[in-house]
Amino acid sequence: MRRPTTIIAEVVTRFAFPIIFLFSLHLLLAGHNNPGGGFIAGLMTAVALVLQYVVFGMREVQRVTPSSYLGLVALGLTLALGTGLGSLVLGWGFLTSGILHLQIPLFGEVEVVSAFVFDVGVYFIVVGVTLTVISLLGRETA
Amino acid sequence: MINLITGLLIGIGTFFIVVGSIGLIRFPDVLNRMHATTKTTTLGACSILLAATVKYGNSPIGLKSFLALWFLLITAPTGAHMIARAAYRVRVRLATDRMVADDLEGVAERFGYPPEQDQDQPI
Amino acid sequence: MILLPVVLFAPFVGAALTPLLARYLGRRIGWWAAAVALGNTLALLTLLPSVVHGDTLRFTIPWVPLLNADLTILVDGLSLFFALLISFAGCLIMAYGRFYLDPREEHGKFFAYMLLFMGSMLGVVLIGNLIALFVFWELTSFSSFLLIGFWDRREASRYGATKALLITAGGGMAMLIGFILLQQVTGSWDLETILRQGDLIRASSLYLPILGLVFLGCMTKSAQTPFHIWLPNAMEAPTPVSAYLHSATMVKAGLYLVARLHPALSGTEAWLYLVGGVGILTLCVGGFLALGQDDLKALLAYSTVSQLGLIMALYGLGTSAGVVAGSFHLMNHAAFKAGLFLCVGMVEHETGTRRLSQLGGLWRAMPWTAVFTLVSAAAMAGLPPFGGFVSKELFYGATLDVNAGGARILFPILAVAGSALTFAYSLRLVYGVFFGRPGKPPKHPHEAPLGMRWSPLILAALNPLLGLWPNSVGHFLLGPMAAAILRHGAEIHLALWHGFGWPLLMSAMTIAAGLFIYPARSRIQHWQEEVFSRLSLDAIYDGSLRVLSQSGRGVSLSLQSGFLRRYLLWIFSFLSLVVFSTFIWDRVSLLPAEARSVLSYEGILLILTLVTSIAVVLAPRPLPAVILLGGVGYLVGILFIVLYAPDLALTQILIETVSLILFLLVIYRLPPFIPEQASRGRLLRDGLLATAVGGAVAAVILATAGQGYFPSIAEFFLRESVPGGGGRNVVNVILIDFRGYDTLGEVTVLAIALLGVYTLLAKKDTR
Amino acid sequence: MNILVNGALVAIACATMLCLYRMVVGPSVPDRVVAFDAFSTNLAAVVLLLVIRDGLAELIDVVLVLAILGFVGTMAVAKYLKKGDIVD
Repeated sequence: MRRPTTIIAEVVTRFAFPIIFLFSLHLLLAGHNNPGGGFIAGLMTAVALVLQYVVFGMREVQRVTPSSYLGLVALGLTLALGTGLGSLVLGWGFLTSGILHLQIPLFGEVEVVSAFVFDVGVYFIVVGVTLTVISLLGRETA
Repeated sequence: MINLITGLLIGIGTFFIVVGSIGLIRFPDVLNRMHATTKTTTLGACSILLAATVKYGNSPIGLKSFLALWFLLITAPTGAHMIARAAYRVRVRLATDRMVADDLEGVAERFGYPPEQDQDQPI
Repeated sequence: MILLPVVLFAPFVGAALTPLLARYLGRRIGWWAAAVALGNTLALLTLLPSVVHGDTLRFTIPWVPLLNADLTILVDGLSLFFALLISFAGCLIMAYGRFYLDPREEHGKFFAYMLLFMGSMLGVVLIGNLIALFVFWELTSFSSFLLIGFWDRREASRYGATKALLITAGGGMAMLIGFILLQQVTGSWDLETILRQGDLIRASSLYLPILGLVFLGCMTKSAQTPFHIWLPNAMEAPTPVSAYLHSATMVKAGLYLVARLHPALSGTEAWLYLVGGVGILTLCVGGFLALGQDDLKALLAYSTVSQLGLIMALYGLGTSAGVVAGSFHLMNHAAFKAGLFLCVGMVEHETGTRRLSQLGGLWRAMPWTAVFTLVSAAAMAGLPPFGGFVSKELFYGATLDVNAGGARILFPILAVAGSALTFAYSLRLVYGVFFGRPGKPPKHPHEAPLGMRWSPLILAALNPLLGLWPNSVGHFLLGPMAAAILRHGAEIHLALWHGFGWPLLMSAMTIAAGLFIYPARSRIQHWQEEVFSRLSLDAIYDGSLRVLSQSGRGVSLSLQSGFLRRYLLWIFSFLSLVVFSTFIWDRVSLLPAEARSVLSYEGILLILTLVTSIAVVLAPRPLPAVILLGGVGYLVGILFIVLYAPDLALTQILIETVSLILFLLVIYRLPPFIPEQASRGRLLRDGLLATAVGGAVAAVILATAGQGYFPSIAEFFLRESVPGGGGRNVVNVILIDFRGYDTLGEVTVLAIALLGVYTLLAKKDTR
Repeated sequence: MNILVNGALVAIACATMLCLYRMVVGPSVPDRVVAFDAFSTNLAAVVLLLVIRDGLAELIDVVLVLAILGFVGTMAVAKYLKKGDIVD
């Protein structure tokens, strides 16, 4: 089986990928109070998947990942617009954000801002865009 | 006490980083330089990370630096390994005159790698 | 007064319905068009009593509240006369056109254009708002383009149509600028308020440009000298169009505007010389050119040009006598010129030719047409029993009492010369076609069909009516019209016989000179051919058109050369040019208001970045260049870290790495990056351009950031971040919450851009 | 304690400049990649020292990101070096 890179690389990526991916989620979730945010998290997830592409090669990764990331972009856009229209439906102006205080058992009192959903939308779009371009360019050379 | 350990670790870390970087400059060819730079990453940066972990303990900074410590410790050698492999396959000019033993003596010819190129080839 | 909008928009509705009805009515669609025109005429006639006794009817439709410009339909003596002229002449000519167009033509299309023209012409005369006036003005040019080019198979009509459009629309543009300036001075688009501020306009510094530009529009539309060149080519249109547009109505739009703006702009030296001068000049030039024409319709076209010059000159005098004379001649001209065109049309329809050389001695074959032409031509020449004589007398009277310096002598002389030329060519027209040696026309001539003869009959009959009982017309139409122009009542006493005096003497001299010039017409014709072969205005027009298209092609070729490098070159050089010129122009100081000392490590970092970026440029191959670029990115990242901007640093570094990866993906397919290929000159040029653009961007940043022009918005966001957005990370809160709308926009743009890339890449056959 | 950290900062800054020198001069591409990797790690160390000196919790993410990106960047270039494309 022709292996694009060495076994060592594969083992290490299998170790590193979850860390990078979780870190990107961390960036996304912590985005509101300390450095992070949808855009940066999106890029970080893209970097994580690029690592997979590089190390395991296009065919391997395609078996696992969806054929095209356009769905992600669409989801992101609907989320972003959804938050905007949502606040409109509830009577406030377009895109006004409300603050809810949830009591999640494990984490205690968590403050969730409606703008966060918008941020997740941005996150999906950025991931979708970057990965589509990279997978397209990548597939080009196969 | 914590400060003493942190100070010590930072000292060690800085020492290795500086030495590694000097090595990067002075060594004749790629593989030697790589040997130096991996030291800066693993020993240098990681010991400073350890200092941070020690100093900040169970706070976000401490935990994150601990994670970074392990991440760096594992990924740095792999990176170096990949670079060395690639450099060898591309047959970058190595300082063969000072080479004591070449374990991969005939490998390059058998696998039909491109002939030895001088440094500034179009790659 | 609901009637007003109905009158204005009826022709447009009619035009829209015409193609539909044409399918059922077939050739009888002509009657439908004539019916619409007749309806309009009757509606306007009902307005006559109230206008005659002096009040102005108004109807306002709110149109553009923002510009406080609303569509006010304004009917006073002047506009009512013109509206009546347009509708009545339209009705007659459309009835005539029904017979003129041969069955195979598309009648529906023709009459739709005619109605469209009629509507736009009514719009010009009825609207009291400058913008709407301009819209209708351009609409008339547009519909005249359609009508001139009706027989679009013939190259000559296409050429004539474009020429007419270019010149009239060009004049229209100048007029628009004039209107805008007028609005600047008077502060409103409404015609009535403008007319009330005449002194303010005359006193303002913008008076001359306004006068010049607006008059330019009138000159091109009314084909006054230097701009008369499009009228002869417009004769390629079917005869009803020539009769309707290019004699009765469209060419009079310029006169209407001069008359309408008379209270606002007239009364100064400039007005007299410009409007009066151009008018008198056109009278003579038009008459002279008419004399030398062989084609009947061209002769009539030039005669129209000269008659319009006469009326323009009368309005140019600025005196009440001038205005009265001009308006009265306007009526006469409408009657006899339309009649002449229809007669010429009948001659052409019957004999198949319009060339004087082929015609002659037709009075026996076409007695009726001969009589009508004789009557109309005599009125045009200004012989006693007809209205033309009365207006000629008034014309001479008006020119005599002009009291402005040199013009005092010059105007009467030119007036007599012009009228003499008019007499000569009308004599030539009548004699050449109906008397003298019979020519050999292609078709054997016989009298035109009965239906065709009604319109010329009515028009010809008007002339003696106007001549013998001028006061009857005076009381009804002339009085309110002159009052509208002069803004104060004008005493009108028109009489066929004014007793002996200078005017009568001048008429006698005109007739004598006319008889003297007539025999010399063939020599004039030859002389004209030689002169105009060399320096004719047409040559200037065609030449300028050719130059324009060639230079256009040259510019686009040099700009759209197909090389990306070339586009970037143009874009960047323009960018830096604009930035530097504005900075130098406003002498913007780049030094920041409160300069902070540059810290040590910031300095080192900046130097390092500089060194690395130079290395990027000098890198031998793409890959090293890309890695060094990554290095530069990281250095800037550090700068953000040192300045405690973690979010920015994160974004910068991430972007740097992702772009590094994208570069790697693409590098493999880039054309070989061989720096030596670029010649030294090009390298220098690109280097210079790069530094210029860099300098420009730096200058912009320095100028805006350091100066503190605007209060920095940072405090607001810092203060509001937690309460308003609910998060300590100000950058993120701004991105998502305060400026969420922008992010939404950017994100959508990102998605759309992706779709573009996706279609490009996904569809490409992978090599 | 602070003097030590400041001293370390200056030393590592010089070390970074050395890596930069290798990156600019670096005869062959692998040299530049190695220098790039060392460069990013040194940066991480600099940032880390700033975190330790001033106790900024925000900057720690930057350290982690630098470590990750250094690794992914090196892997990408290394793969590219071998066969001219990094995703096959």
